[in-house]
Amino acid sequence: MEDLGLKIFGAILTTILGFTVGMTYGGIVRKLTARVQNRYGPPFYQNFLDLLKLQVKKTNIAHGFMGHMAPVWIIIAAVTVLLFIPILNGNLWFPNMSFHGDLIFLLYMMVFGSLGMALGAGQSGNPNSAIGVSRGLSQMVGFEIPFVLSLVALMIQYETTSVQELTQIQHETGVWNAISNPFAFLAALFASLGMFRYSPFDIVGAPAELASGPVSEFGGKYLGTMMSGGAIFAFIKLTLYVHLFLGGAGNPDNTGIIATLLGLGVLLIKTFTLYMVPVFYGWINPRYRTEQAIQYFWRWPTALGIIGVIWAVYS
Amino acid sequence: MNIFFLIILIFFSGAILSFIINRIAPKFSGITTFVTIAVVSFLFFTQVEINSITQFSLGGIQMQFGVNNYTYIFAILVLGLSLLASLFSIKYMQDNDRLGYFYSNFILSIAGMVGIIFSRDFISFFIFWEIMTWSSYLIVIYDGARSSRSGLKYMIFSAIGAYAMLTAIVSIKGSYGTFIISEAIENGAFNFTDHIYIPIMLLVGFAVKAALMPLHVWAPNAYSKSPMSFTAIFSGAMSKMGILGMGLVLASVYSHSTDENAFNVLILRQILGWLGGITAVMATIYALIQTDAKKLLAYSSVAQLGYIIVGLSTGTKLGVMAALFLAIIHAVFKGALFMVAGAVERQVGTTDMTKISGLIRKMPFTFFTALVSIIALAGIPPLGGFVGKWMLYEALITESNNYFLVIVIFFSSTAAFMYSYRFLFGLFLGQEEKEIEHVKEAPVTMIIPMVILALILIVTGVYPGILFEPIAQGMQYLGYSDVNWDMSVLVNVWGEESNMAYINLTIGVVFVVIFIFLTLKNLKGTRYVGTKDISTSGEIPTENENLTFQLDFFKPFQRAAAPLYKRSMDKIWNDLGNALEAIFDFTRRIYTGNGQTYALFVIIFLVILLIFKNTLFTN
Amino acid sequence: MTELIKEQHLLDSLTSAFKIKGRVIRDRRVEVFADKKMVSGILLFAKKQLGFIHLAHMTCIDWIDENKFELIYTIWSPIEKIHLFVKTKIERENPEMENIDSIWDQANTYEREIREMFGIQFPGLIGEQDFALEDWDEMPPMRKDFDTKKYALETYYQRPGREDAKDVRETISERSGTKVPDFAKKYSREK
Amino acid sequence: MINDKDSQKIVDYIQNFARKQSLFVMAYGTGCGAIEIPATMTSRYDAERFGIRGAATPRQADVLLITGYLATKTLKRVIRVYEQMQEPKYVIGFGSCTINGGMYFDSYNTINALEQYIPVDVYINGCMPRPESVISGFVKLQELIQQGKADNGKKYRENLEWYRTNQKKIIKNWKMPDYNW
Repeated sequence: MEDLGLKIFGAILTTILGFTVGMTYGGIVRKLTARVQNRYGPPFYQNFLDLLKLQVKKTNIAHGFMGHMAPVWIIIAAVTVLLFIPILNGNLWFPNMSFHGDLIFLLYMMVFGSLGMALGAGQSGNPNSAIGVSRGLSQMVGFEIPFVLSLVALMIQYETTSVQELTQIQHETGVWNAISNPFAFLAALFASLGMFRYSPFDIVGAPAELASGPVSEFGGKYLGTMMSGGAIFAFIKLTLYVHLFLGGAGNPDNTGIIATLLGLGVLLIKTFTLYMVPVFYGWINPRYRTEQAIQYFWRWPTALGIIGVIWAVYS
Repeated sequence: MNIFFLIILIFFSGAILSFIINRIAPKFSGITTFVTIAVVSFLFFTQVEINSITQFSLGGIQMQFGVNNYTYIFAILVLGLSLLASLFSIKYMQDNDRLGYFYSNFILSIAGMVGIIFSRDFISFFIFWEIMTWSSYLIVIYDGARSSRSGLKYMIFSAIGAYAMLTAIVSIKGSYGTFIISEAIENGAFNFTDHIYIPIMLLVGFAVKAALMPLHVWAPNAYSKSPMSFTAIFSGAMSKMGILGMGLVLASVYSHSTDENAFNVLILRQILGWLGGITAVMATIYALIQTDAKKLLAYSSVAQLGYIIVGLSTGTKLGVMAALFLAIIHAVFKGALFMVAGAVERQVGTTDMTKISGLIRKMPFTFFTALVSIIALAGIPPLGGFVGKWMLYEALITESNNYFLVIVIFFSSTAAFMYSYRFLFGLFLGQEEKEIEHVKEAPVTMIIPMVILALILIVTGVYPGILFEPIAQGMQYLGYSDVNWDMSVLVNVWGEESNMAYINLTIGVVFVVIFIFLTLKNLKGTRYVGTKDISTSGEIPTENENLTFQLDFFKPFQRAAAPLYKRSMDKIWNDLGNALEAIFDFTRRIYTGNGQTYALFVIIFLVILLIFKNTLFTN
Repeated sequence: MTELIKEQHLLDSLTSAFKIKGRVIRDRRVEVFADKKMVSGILLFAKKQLGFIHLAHMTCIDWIDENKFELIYTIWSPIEKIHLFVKTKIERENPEMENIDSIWDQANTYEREIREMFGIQFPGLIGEQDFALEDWDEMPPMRKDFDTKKYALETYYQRPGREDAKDVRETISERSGTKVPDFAKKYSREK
Repeated sequence: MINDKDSQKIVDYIQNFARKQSLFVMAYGTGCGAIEIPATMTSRYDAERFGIRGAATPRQADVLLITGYLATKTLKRVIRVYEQMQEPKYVIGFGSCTINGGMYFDSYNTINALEQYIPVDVYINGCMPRPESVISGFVKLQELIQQGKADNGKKYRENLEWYRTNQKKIIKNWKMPDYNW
């Protein structure tokens, strides 16, 4: 029973961590973007205020059952994926279920939320939402190809499909997968540009032309809940990348408080550095059209991914 | 009387009975069908013993009837789906005429499938195969002139398959001296060793039914043109007969082949696997440009069969298990989806997605079925579709070294999200238009089978072990020993697992928490509005204004993937057909009707004979 | 007048063909005054024979003293590079003018606007009655005898305290109890 | 222990603080004022440091910013956008035209006082108001929100009858959908 209690505590802790880190990162990016544009910018905790404000809106509107459920799908996907990836390698404080689900499961679970939200957006009946969904799904087919190629490369290189195992291997050998298979890493990095939907891949929710696309009919608590889900997802993607390619974080041999905090620090540094890649790329790029975005992913990133797979087979 | 004969007899008498009853009281024709199938199902699951064999001889040929663990999987699938489809059919077909024709063929095709399952020798196998083919052909052309072209296509390809199969069967008799399937397998008839064309011919025969590229072109039209209550079986169960045969052939190749890297095994794995993969991709990208929901589902069926064939082609334990699991799950969700399309067609009058939208409030149960089935189709956790997809990927990555096939399959299954969404959005979501205001939920007898199928999908997602047990036993028959299965844990050969229990628990808990939070939070301040109350820059949409975005839904994707759309198998076959026609036309010109020309031909023939006399008649 | 040869030539050809008056305004601007019934003939002639293929604009002026509406058709020849104004005056009572959207399709838009703003009817004009205004059932608002201020006073809420020709600065300074700065006084209307 | 009233005060304070610090603006760009909005939002004046941010649709917005004269035809759309917004919602009238008609005071098709048709929290005068005054208007609105005085959504709902009468006076052919409050 103690075990179960610890697990529940760990799950809640993980969720809070993912949520907080994701929201803060979003806020920092807003601040940094402002600085780059020579503005003062909002405070880094602005996203929390936005969220709180949305949650305390006095009236809310839903367009029916699927519209009501849309944020639910996102949160389900976000929290489930969060609990099935390792936060710190072998740490007792985050005793989640990373052994019980592997990369294929994570891949499919990660689209669960977007599809559910797309259904909710569809029920609102706003044509902008449907157009946004069409673009989003098309773009997803684009960036999933290099992403899966890089994952396949990793899986066959180390003969494991578990994120936990991959982290452990990197911990034991001391060589990051980003170095042992650089092509796969690059392919995944390119794919992450599309995943985070910063420019130039932000046509899905283009505010000026699509009225923010799929979320155009959501406000109040629905938009707020979606925002939290999105924040958790940002943290998930970053953590997943760190554990897959950048050596992970945490020391399985030492799970004391100080070591845990140290591990968290390492995780935060790595994730933040990684997060800067799509953000930097976004600052200097205008927007792609959907087909341009898809073709972008199907050219160099896919080629890099294929090289990565070949590299993995012959290394 | 022997139980097998009894079942076949009940089927045939049921077919005749429903034909006769239609003359007297057309209403009861459907009910007769349902009762017939129900009686057979009851008899089958209570009386038939697995691995019991009945021998008899017909015209001097030894024949065997029986059910083994492998065919038992398909028996569950066929009988279960047919039972629900016939129940669905009663109301769905109510207002049509020529019901006797439809129902007797309906029963006959099921009789054909059950017969195939019973057959343990090639002769009866072939006979029942033809019964199935012919009766399904007759149903495809049920609609008359509108569907005669698709019926013709179906018939031509079926004929190709049938001749290929017949050639193989005769060759087996000639080379190995037996018609009994198990004996042929033991003699190594399918092993690509001495008579390499035998398994190839058989595979061609089965591939036609399983809609494998390049023999799939009949499928989209035939699936979408026949009545939906039959298509549920046509796509759900009948295509699985092809899978049944392919499984037999491939399993005997892989499990009897001592060398894992033998040349023939690798060749087979590559060719069949890639054919399956390409089928999946091409069918998927064609599915997502369809505007007719039935056509979309038909293409999607072809794509899903592609996955199953890929799974079979790996020949590994996990791969075959994935294929069989996917076969059952596909039957369930595609049966459900075609029923959904049928229900929409009956209630609205069309399945054109550009004309329908916003049925969710009108047909909530149908929507529930569609949602669950689509989640299973897309392979999203936690439903059964995910379990099958998971095993398929793990098999390809861990066991078959066919890494790029993984990408092809993954591309196809990601693109499948697009048409999945399209289907749900096109029919059920979007603006509630005025034209469909009168639409009501389908009658209860149509709802029940759909909802049952949806519930099966949910249960198999949570406890995939329910299906693993018969599959594991069936695979032992195919020669795979020690098939491990657990109620809810999926394991690959590297030891990694996906634990459906944990996954479902997490999803369930989070769902409940968030759902309660979101619903109760500010309950008073939350109100539901219609789909006309949307932010349209302040403009008020009029009642007849259609705001739903339906036409060219995936135009950006089409532009991006334009090279893939350039080549269509249909076109290649048409070109081939035209070329053949030209050749035949030329051949026909030999017969001019002029006696002197014929005389000239005879003289030319004699001259040729004389010239080549020495080479032709050496001894 | 040497440099206005082509304008003069154009005017001559029109006046001689239709027996109408006209004048050259300046270079590249020619106007003719036609009778109501001759307008479509002139326009058609200009389009087919003289190369004025483009209807640049069409507008209306309310000459309330003369009790007439004046319609002005501005057409343009890309070859000659001349704007030709065809002007005609019609009665203000039950005004009606020939519909020319068979000559130029785009005339439809201008005619609908004139119909709405001046109440001139164009028989056979296709299009809804509402053009820019929605649900307007008063007198056409561009007519000179329509008192827009009176209408606005009657229809819309007037905020008290609004008086015309009053210096805002003084009002503000009165309200806030400060003085108007010296540099601002030179702009004041009350000298 | 704090009693109910005090805890409610604390909750209100926090809620109002969040509301005030995060204003999603639906800029209804009527008239000439729309051109001032980009200047306000971008580098030079940077309204985002006050938590002011553009919203694409009324569902997400808190503030409706009317930037200039309102033709009767536009008023119809503005009313609809306002009713689609979710409470608490605020309106800022921007420029003289929304206050008293401005230079269009005698026009036959522009309204003269916006608050007769939808409740207005803050007016920013000027023709046009510069970005500084726009930001000062927003700060004024933030003060009102913090004090809990900006509750015009409720006011509109309760006095719907009166507002409807005024609106219908202008919009003769009333074809707006009934709004289920």
